[in-house]
Amino acid sequence: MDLKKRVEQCLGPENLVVAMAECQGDLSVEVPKSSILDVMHLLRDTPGLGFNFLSDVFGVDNLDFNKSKKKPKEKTEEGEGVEEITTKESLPPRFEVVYLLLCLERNERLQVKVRVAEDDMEVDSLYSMWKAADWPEREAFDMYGIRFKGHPNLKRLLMWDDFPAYPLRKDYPLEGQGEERYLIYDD
Amino acid sequence: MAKPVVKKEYTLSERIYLWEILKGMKLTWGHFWFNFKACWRPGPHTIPTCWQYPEDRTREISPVFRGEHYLQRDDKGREVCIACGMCAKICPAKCITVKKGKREEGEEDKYASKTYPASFQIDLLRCIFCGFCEETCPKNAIVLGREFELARFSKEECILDKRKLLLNYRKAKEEGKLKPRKKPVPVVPAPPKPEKAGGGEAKKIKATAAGKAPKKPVEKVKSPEQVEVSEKKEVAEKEK
Amino acid sequence: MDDWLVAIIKVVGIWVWVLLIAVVMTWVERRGAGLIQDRPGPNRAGPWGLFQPLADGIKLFTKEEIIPTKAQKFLYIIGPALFSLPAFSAYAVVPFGDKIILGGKEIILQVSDVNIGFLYILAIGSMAVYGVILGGWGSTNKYSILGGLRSTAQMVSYEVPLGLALLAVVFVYGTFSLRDISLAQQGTFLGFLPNWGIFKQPLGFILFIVAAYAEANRVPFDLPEAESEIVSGYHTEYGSMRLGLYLFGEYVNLVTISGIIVAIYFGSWHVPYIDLGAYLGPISWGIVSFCIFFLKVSFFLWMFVWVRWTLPRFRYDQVMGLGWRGLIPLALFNIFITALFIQLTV
Amino acid sequence: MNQNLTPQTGHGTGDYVTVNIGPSHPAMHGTLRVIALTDGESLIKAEPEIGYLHRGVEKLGENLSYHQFIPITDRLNYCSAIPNNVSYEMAVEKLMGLEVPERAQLIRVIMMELARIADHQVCVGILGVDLGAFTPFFYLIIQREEIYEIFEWFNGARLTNTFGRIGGVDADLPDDFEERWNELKPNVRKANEETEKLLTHNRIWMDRTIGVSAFSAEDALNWGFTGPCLRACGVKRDLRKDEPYCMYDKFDFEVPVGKNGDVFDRYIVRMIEMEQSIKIIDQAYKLYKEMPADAPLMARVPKVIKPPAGEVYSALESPNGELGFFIKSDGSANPYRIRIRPPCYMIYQAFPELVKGELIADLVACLSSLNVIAGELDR
Repeated sequence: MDLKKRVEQCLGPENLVVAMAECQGDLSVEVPKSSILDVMHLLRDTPGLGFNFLSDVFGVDNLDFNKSKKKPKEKTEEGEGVEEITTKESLPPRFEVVYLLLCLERNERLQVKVRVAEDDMEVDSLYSMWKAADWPEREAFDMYGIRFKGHPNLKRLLMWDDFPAYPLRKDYPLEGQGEERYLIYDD
Repeated sequence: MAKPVVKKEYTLSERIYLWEILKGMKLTWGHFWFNFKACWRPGPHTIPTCWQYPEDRTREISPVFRGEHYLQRDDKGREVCIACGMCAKICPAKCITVKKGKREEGEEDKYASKTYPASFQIDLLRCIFCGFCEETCPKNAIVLGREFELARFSKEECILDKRKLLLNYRKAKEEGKLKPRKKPVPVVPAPPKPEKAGGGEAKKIKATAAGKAPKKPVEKVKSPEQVEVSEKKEVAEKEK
Repeated sequence: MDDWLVAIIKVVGIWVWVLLIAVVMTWVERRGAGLIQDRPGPNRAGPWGLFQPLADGIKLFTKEEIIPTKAQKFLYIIGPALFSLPAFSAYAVVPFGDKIILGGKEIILQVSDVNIGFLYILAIGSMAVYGVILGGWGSTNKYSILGGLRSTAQMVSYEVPLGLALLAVVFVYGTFSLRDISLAQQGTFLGFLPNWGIFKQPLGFILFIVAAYAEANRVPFDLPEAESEIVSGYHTEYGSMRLGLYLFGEYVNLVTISGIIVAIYFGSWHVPYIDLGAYLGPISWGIVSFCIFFLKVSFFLWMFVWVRWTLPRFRYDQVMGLGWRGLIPLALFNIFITALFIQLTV
Repeated sequence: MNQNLTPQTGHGTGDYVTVNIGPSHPAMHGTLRVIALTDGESLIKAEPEIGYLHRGVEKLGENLSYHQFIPITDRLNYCSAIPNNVSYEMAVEKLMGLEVPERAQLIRVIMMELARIADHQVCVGILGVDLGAFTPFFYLIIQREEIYEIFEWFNGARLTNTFGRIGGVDADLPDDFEERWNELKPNVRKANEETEKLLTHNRIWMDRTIGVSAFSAEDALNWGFTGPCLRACGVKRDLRKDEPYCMYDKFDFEVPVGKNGDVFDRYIVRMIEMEQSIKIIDQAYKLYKEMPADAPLMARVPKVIKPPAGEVYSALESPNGELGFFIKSDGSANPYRIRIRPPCYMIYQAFPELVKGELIADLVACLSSLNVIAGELDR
């Protein structure tokens, strides 16, 4: 039985699948944000699945992605600001947290996705299940500002502690905003 | 999460330290003696694994080495570059700036094609020597040469303008270090289509050489930038 | 008056000589390391890079002296001095040749032949630890303090097996004087071996050399300055000639230790099976004995380099374990065996 | 940072000293920093702090075209750039559904295995240096230079190779590859042998490494270990065997497995892997030679790469472990999101666990045996 069906069988009955997609053989499952821990427990402990290895956790900012779908026709005529406001209603939540799971026995991989809206940036941490989620979650917090509930040490990882922005967000300019000035010490 | 406790099991020779230490010393002595003998050889290149760099330049640099750039001239001594801007476009470090100039009457012996670079700048401080510019160039005009001594005393010297690039070409030519043209990589033949089937093998390979990176100009640069005549003349004078 | 003059010449001469060896050792060490590691080593300054130590010395002398603001100035300054002083003075009782007769006067090639030579060496050797610990403490740097502490613990621990190994030698020769021991090593032992200390004290020799390596902070016991762990250990904060004093002090220590090893275990100036002194004139024998002694010393100096570039480094607890659990019982055992042997044979 | 270092174990009086190791320290490879709370020589807690080499590679990738990102991947694990390049290229190829010609795959295998040897040589050599054994480092590094020479003759760069292109490789193997390889192979073997002779059975080395920072297999999996560090713990996992890519399923090689997951096992695993890599290169070159000389090296790739929208994750077994690239594409010429899953990032986060209760000297040994590369770690 192929993986998609098994995952559906496992998560479907409890209404935990929001969407499923397959791209070049990579299966990704979108699940509701509130039940990520349940989903992970199911995926890990169900005998037919057994995704016992957390490969990676990271965030994705879908700001431009959402926009670009509408872009080709409308953008040339309208101003950018106007367009943003008009499309915001229909868009899915801005951020995503992607979990890459791996089943060591069968070498199957699964992407589990959680949508995170900009006004509610809290996801349950997987630290209690996999210690491997420690730094990747910190990095997602660092880069996108997604907070992980239950993470024991949620601080910035790559940027310094006083860094004022979230640099991997799409609205953060490539050249930065001059934050290095914070690095000049007074004393 | 208790750490596993590892039991150490040593053989007798391992246990008494000295035996293995003496074996190790024998090995290092072998190296010492070999190199000690090599030391007395004449010439700077004594120890086989070491090149005494500034004096000993016998180490062969790969013919495809990606070093300092030069701009190629053709057999008649004309500049090959057509200032299409592909190199500037593909450069991941954005270190190339090209300004296009139009060839005028009587300059046919200077420039090989109708357009030429009025100015051509490479910022060596930004360059990462990936070789994409060389690969994407439709005329094989810009080449990363074999020169690897890139240290300079000032920032200005690190910006290669057209004059320096052509000088580099001359230097490379004098030293016989011109880079051979890169062999095109054979590409998977296209699925048979009626019009391409008659193309023949050679043509196919040639056509496919551009397959990987945009090797041929994909799109024409929209409009040649307006170049003032005086600037053009300046460059021309410098050339003389 | 003549005695004074001779003494002063000997003192200055041996001081200069030891310093010279130490300086050349810095070159030998780096060049030897290079050759062992398939690279030439420093070969730019002068022929074969021989002027490298000179260049280093000039560099060290002309560098700016920096005293860290938070350092304890007095201790910081006195540290290197306290380290190098014992290093230089320890050689006083170690011979460097037999004797030379100049103008009918017999001059022994040793600064002073005190009859408590061993005790002097042990006493002076222990002094060096002050230089290390004070330098480490005075720098007010965590790495320095760690290095100083490591060094202190190590030096204090390894002094015990060192002393015990020497004790067994004293049993054998019945004297504390290094010159007397050297003289006693002439001839053959058991009819076919050179009458050298190593054949009478093989275990003692191994113990001594291991303890000596530890005392000199050399690989595999170079924890006090373990570069990869605590940067440079006790001399992390030192620069210019203060650092130079530490470095030279170490090499001088090596010379002293090699001299002691040769004098006690390797027959001093004696050549196996031949009594050269009987064939040569008094002056030439003096020079030849000096050369023989020096050759043997150079071998052990080379050993230090050779071992250094062969072995990895111990860990702190392993050094302590080896010292207290390995070497000291062995040294006691060695003393017991020696004593038993002497009791049975004499 | 310091408030965080609350003592958990320890036997002293509670007078602990915080020792700051790095980011500029002889034992720190690159710019790593460990803040260690020590009780004398023993560590109470060691907390790594990373980000000193953060260059925003992922952000950069979003603003470069697919091709332009290849040179950037060189700068991830600078000890072995080629697996990085190939991993990225494989991800894009997967996204585009490209089939890479076999000959190109073989060249990739040969180059990647050479890079693996080079990387392991550096790792083992540096481990020796950090434990005070300086000489093996040189024996190994000399052979690494020879490997770099092959890279140089392949496409002109030694360290930052920019190897391969999306859909294939940028050059054929140099004509004298066989000659060079036959010359290099015994030398690499000899250097490895000499290293083993100097270290493996030397009791000082064994004391320093056996049992140091041992880790159990369950913990290692829990912390997301991959690569030699995981195999040293006794888990037989190697993407080359488990999820074969680049024709790895055609080669006959073994996956070394350790027992205790300590520094010694990691060292031994790396030593054996080098030998296995040599075997793989031999086999791959044999297959390569059997192919016609004009066999294709590039798939047909459009001039401007615009993969279809979608998201893929593709990983390969880099010398340090699973190196994965997650690429999300929106159909334009620039990747929408590139996520790099560096192997040593996952391993290094377990560092406080690994060194808990060890001595300062073990911290250094543990760090070098993990082969943490700052470029890859901070990205």
